[in-house]
Amino acid sequence: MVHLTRTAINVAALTTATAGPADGGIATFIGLVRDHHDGREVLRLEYTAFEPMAEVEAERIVQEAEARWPVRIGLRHRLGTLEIGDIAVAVVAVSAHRGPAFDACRHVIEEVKRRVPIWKQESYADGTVGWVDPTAAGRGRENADRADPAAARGYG
Amino acid sequence: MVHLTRTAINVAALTTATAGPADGGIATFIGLVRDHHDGREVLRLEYTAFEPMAEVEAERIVQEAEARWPVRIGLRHRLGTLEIGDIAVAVVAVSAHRGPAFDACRHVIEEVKRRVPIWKQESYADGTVGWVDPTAAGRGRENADRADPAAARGYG
Amino acid sequence: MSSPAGSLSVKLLLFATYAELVGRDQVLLEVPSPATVADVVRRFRTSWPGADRVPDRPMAAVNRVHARPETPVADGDEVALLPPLAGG
Amino acid sequence: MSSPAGSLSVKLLLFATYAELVGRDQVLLEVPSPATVADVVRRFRTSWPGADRVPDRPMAAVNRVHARPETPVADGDEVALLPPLAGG
Repeated sequence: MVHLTRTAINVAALTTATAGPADGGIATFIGLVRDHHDGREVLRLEYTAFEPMAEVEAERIVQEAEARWPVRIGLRHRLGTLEIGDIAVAVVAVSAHRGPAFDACRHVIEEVKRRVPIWKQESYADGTVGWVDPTAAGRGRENADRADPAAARGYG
Repeated sequence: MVHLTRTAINVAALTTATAGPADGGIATFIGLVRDHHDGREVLRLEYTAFEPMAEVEAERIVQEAEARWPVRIGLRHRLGTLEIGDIAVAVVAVSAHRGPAFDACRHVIEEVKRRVPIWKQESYADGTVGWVDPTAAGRGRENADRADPAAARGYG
Repeated sequence: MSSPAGSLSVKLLLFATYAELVGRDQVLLEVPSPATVADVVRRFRTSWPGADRVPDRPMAAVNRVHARPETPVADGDEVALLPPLAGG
Repeated sequence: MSSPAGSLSVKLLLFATYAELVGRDQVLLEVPSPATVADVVRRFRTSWPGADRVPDRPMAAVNRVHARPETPVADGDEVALLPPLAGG
């Protein structure tokens, strides 16, 4: 696994591995495990993936961003059991200038959420568990464009 | 000094100090000392500031961002002599969601560049030194809105 | 993989909620040829207990590439039905 | 700080290139009252060797707040002339 990992994500190491002396700007996004979701108290969660496809799709996203902007991308998504405050995902975009770094970083995390086959099961304080559906009612705005990755990429 | 520092910027410590268990997204911008500028090889550089105003203006920018978005902001700008690859500035924006974190992070670094009275003197490989003018010809696009911070804030 | 004349065989992969609905993470299906992703989904939903609770147009991938309902499926293809993604 | 009747006194702070142009980082100026930032700049540019190379409308701050050429200046104010900023 390259972009997927079952061990803690080290953002500093990922940044160092991605940046070079010609780079002036680094935009980073870090996704953390929150202690709440839709009003329920979350204790921990479990990420699972369709691993071979997730790895390939993540690499496609990285290569597309590096072709579209003058950037280099570092991407890691954690799998397995995570506790509150753990890093679930990290995207590092390095460039000579800040504009492309920001644009590419944001694009990559949006595409990861939309296209990489990963699922999240939350364990709640009341002892129940639940699969997270970001497209469900009430969560449509932030995740509206998760719908139909095949259409957006022109498959079919 | 709070937002200004003469010692190395520790992004991980700044992030930890800014984020809490309700935060799901962290957007970070890190500005590094590049080894080139306008085609010239840079060896090192020196940041100076109108320190009391720079500190106050940085805090204004942080408070404006925290009032405009549901975020908390961490901001550090280094002063003194920096070598290639050193971190010159770091902005951390933490939020429950990624959208406001990205928006606020980008806004803060743009405002820092536009409003905080800091100057940069580069030392070149040919032995000369030069004050950097981001508004000079050929660099207008990336820095066009550095002009007139008083007008943008409604002073006068 | 050989199939009866006029039909094709696909391996259907199931994840997360979809796997829980039918109690397994893969099934083998025979469908009349030619077939699309939609044909495979229809066959699955009507032939496995619990599978009717899978949406009739789920997100899907063929051989690890995102696909649409009208994407053609060939004999031996791996078809994955993907519940709403929740990475990141 | 007391000034002659009809005039006011300001402390002008200079940084980076502007400090180098005149060889010092602050000067005291007397200007007729009432006065604006533009009046202070004009007086500075015509009364100090090298100061004519400072732009006639430089970025400026009054008492550590960004100001415009027409911003009024009071007796005892601290006026800073800011070369193009290069932080970040």
